Amino acid sequence: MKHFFALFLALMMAVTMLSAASAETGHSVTVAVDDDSFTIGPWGSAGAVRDWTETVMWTHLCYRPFVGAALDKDELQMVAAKSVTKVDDTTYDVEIFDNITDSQGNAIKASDVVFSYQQLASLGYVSEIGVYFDSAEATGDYTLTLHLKDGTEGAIENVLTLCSIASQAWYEGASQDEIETNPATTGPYTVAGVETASSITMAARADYWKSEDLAYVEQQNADQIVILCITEASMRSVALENGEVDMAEISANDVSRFEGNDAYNITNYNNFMSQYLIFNTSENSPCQDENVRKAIAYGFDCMTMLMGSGTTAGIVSYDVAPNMAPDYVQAWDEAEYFPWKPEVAAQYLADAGYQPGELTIRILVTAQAPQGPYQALQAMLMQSGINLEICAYDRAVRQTYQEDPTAWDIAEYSDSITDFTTHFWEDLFSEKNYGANGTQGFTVDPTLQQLLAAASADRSEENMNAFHDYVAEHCYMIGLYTEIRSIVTGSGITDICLQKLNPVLNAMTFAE
Amino acid sequence: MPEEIRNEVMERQERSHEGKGKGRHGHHRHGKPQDSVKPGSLKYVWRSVSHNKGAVIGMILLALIVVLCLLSPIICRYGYAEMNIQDWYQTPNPNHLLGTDQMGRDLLSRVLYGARYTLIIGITATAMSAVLGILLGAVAGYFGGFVDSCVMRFLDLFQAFPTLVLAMAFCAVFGTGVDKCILALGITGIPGFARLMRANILRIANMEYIEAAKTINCPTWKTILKHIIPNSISPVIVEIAMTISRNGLTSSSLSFLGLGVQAPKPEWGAMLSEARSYIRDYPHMVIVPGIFIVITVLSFNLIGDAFRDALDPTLKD
Amino acid sequence: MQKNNDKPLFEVKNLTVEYHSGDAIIHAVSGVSFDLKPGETLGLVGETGAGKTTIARASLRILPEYSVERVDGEILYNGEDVLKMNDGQLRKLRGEHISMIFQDPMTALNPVKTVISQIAEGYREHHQCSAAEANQVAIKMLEMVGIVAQRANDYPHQFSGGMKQRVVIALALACSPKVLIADEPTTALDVTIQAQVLDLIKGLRDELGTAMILITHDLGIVADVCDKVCVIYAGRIVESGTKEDIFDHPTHPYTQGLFAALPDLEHNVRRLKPIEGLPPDPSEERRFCDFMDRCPHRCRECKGFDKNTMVEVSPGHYTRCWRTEGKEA
Amino acid sequence: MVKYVIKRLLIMIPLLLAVGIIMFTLMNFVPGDPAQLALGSGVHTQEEIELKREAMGLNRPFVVRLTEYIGNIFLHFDFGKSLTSGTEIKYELMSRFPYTFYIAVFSILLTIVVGLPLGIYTAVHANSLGDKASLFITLLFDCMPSFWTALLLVLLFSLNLRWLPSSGASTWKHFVLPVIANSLGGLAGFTRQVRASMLEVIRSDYITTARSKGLKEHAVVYNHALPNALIPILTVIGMRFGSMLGGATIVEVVFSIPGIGQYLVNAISGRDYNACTGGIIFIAFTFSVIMLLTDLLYAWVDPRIKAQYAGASKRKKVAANA
Repeated sequence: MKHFFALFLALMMAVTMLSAASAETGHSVTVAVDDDSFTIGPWGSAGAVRDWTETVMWTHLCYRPFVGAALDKDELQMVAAKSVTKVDDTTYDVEIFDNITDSQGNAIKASDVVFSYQQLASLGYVSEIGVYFDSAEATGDYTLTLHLKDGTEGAIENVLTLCSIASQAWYEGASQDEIETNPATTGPYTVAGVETASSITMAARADYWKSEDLAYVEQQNADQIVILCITEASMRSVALENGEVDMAEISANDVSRFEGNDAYNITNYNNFMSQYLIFNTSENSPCQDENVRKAIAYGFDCMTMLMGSGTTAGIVSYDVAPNMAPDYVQAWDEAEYFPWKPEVAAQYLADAGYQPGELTIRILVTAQAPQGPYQALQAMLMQSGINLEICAYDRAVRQTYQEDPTAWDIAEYSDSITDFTTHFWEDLFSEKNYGANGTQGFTVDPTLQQLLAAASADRSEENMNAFHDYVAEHCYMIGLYTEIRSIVTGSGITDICLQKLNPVLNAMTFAE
Repeated sequence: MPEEIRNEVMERQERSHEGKGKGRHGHHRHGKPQDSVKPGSLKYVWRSVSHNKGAVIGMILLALIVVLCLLSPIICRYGYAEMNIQDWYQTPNPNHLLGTDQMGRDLLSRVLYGARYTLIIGITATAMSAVLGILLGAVAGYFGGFVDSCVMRFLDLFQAFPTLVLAMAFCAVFGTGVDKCILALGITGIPGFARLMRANILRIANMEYIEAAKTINCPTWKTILKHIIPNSISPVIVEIAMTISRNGLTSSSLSFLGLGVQAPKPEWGAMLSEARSYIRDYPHMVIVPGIFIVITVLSFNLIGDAFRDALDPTLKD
Repeated sequence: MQKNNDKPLFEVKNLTVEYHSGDAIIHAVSGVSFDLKPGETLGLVGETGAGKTTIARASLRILPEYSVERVDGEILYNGEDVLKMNDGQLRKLRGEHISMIFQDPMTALNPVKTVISQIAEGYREHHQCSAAEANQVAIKMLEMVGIVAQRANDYPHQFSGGMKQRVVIALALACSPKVLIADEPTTALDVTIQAQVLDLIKGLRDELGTAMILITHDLGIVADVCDKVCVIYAGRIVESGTKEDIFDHPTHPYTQGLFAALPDLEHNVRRLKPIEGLPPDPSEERRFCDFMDRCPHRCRECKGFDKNTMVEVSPGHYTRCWRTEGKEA
Repeated sequence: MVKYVIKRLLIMIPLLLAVGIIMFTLMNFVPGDPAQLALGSGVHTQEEIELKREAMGLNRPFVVRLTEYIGNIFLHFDFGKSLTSGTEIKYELMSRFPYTFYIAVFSILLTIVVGLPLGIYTAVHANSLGDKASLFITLLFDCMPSFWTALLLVLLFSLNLRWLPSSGASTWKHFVLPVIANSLGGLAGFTRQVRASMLEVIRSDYITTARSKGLKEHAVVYNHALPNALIPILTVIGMRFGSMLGGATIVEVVFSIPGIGQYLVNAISGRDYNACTGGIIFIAFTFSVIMLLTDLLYAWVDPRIKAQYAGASKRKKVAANA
């Protein structure tokens, strides 16, 4: 019995070793990523691995090179789509190339594109598709029409760029195992090997259907790309240092080890989530009183708060939204935006009628996030006589408590900006999203909603300023900072072609 | 049948309190004729424990930590949450005896203040699981039959869940924080005590003095409380010491997964997991809480071992 | 057996054994001496805790080292001192020259090994032979002790107490040792089985000519089996001599007390006369005769008597008491 | 014997059923909405969340989902799809189980290879210097939190000495450090249990009988004492191996090995009801199977127990031809 057991184990070991394919000639890149629950099928739930690999493995109609790129300004790059013509606000005709094939030789027709969109809509992985995409039908072998639910700005850009295209015949015939380990990829790379939740090996497709004027996402600079999932931050820097990995996302406090060392290049980029502070203006919280909100706002400094997580890499926000979208008014950055003035804070606290040390404020945060910043905030507010009680909850529990006005006074949250600042504002303030509660901070204020509607209608500087000043004056919410994250690469890689906050792995350039 | 053997063996193994006595004479100390002290009674256990060098070391270490913890507000110049950013990441120096962390907070005061969390969590969680476990075990052992198999199946059920997963699910339900951590550890500790008590009950239940109590129709709950539990308390002491040390470790693993005690409170496990990303540049931030955890858990283990040796005649020579 | 006077096969000279328990020292055996001639049977009689088993285990050096404090004196087997033997010699001695039957058959056999393997193992240790051959010998031994060959592959738990004791005997006599030490072989058995086992032991002893030391507290067994007798009290031999000397002229008060405690068919006595008091505490040093506080005849002379000497009452009959006129029991 | 195994397997079903129902119910009444979590961090409109809930089938009443999910597992052996990633749970568990299995098997082997001889040595030489020293050292490892030992091992072997890779799970080299980290902690407990059961056996009468037969000390300890001490040791090995098959979460997180422990932890924090329940039932199943195997091993080790297994059938046979 014992010998059989040992034999069985040795066999299992041999099988796994073979599957890590040996690198061919040319460049091979090994990348460490902080995510371990990824799926490599055409459509799957969002995650770091999917963000970095979906465009590499699956072709999309178009590609958006930068935040806010617009179709009508023809800033979108055409990938699978040959041309996109607007019929009216909610219908678009799309013509696709006629020579698209996937790695297993299945031809891709308009019907496959329609199938892909319907499949993604039903699975519900990408929220923008769910909100904007209505339906699609093939009007010819290589032509189809897309129908949107409403014509709001940015809708068509989202729909065109967020759905992977796969062959219907292949997808319906493939088993779960095949989809997850050996999919028929339509993008420039195919899957050479997968170990679930541990690594993916992608190899450049010799038979890629497009040869000239390739979009960024269609480059094949590296022959092989290996993605390794290493969730523990310190392990990623160890793997980078002992050469197991060529590129890795390094946590803020480890970056100093690679600075000034010419064996490594560091590329910094803004975290796509920006942090902001919400005040609970409902009647069951002391923050209903504007003086209290202002006392808190002037009672701390964002940069010191960021230093709580052991780094100074971050951009302080001068508005609730980060300075990333085209409609952001640069003037805000010069103006004074809630600096750290303990005496002003003390004055506001007195106006609100509280003795120093009398007021206790509860802040709602996520337990899994680094707790340093909140402890820094707590220490600073204590100097201004405000006691801060940190209520850290498990990610899911925190989301439910966020909707309960009696559970917290202030809350630190984050959101990402995909195209325009007004969309960021709408996420936080628009009554459309919060119904009777008004805004995320339970503020029912009609003028706020008017100013928001005006600003998002035309995005003129005047309206944007009006909304910005109104929010700052009433201190409903204040922007904190946007962390700067860094990707460190070995000396072999010169530029990681950072597009829209995610590196395009196949468009990397190598030092000769 | 085999499960019975497995259960019986498991309790005997962990606590190895082997009442095999074989009718030895009373044990004589220093040649002076002593009233023969019944092995297993507390006085006897205490005398033999105080002879065990390991236990003495353990107790001294523990006392030292508790004293330091109580004196911490006096000896440390800085509050445990007092942040001064300009002297962050300092290695141990005369100003900050054990150095500072990434927020410039004094590690010495944090570690000493933090001692109370590990001790409180360890002790209260163990006390809770001990009380509930003992009652459950006593009831199961004493009544036997249907009640017994129900309780045993329930314990098997508990056994199927890995402890960490159970604690996690628990923290997910009730949220994180010191009290939730105590509840989580307390409940996951119950099966250990229940099995132990049940085994003891089965061993003692058929002793004569239990039948005697029954004959003078003393009520069942009185029999359990006055006769059975006191007599099987000594092996429980071993389990208590061992569980306290195990809880110290589990609570640090919980903090590693982001649950358990939350950040500003300087619980050692949380400090350790928070500082783990600085392990290479500022190792002192990891080593300081680590060493304190090891010392505390070690002293509980040593004391537990001493009690075990004291209680098990076969190990004595 | 007739009294032969060739060289003694097995001799114990001034054996002293002390255990330690915690800090106290237990004087289990103090200065015991006796000898055994080939084919002779010696009975060691005494209450529990008098040190009988310690003497038996000392002679095979299987005392539990974790609790032995000191072992002095000599145990000579064919002139060689067992206490001085190195491991190799000791292993050669055990089983082949001296072997032992243990008191409690329930725990004497390894529960997880078949009966035949435990016997064959002992035989193969001393005779370089194949497993099959050893099994043959084992089966023969089992048949000698009255166990059918088919049951050879059974496990100890499938045998009754009496049958297990038979296996233990077969195991002890597998290599036909010169000296057999039987430590209360029948105490754990009920009376009917006792008689069978005793006859078996006597039969085998006569057939193989083994010398035997029989340890018991049952005077009936001594009368039935032994040639010479030593009465032991608190680790010392208080009276030794041939069976006839001891049974007909018990001189030491303790021996007399033993006989007085026996129910006697002639007199219908309502209550038996027990020996008052309890055996002395072994960890205590006593200057005078150990039996003094329980002896009905204690008097001043007892204090003068040197308890390390023995008085010869008649040739070969010694007693550790100054009173030698030994009146009838 | 076979009848006994069948009986044990039948008993397992209600246990697994109960485990599944409890976990599903527990997870359902835990605060937190899987739909919102699945959408990832950031602000999402109520409408988006509603869409996602429907896609996940969460709008159906709890009882319907419970009976459907548990029914699928026990009737069609279909573990259903994970709420968050949509992949087959059975597929996920099966692809992660080999990693957890490797770690568990090699950790147990390491514990046995080091713990058993150490336990026997400390038992045979009880209270000698070696005994006290080895107990102290293993105790020291026992007291260190496992992620601390894991990190120290990586710094030493992977970074400074560059002998072993730091994380990942592709070649056997990747498994050396995790296995050591995983089994180091339990070594003290195991050695002490081996020591205790050996001590108990070494002082029993049949060992003295074995010595009186003139056997070599080595033979006495390994052929006579060890087989009898095996039962308690087997129990400990069975329990430890069973719980290790539930995944060594901490080691898996530190070394990024995609084991079942990590899958379950992510499932719980992501409120993936199906994955949690499926995972727990799988772990409970493997745990019960290991317990059954340990009980069967008893028979191989101790004839008295084998008799109890066969007892029923033999009695029938005897009755038949009486």
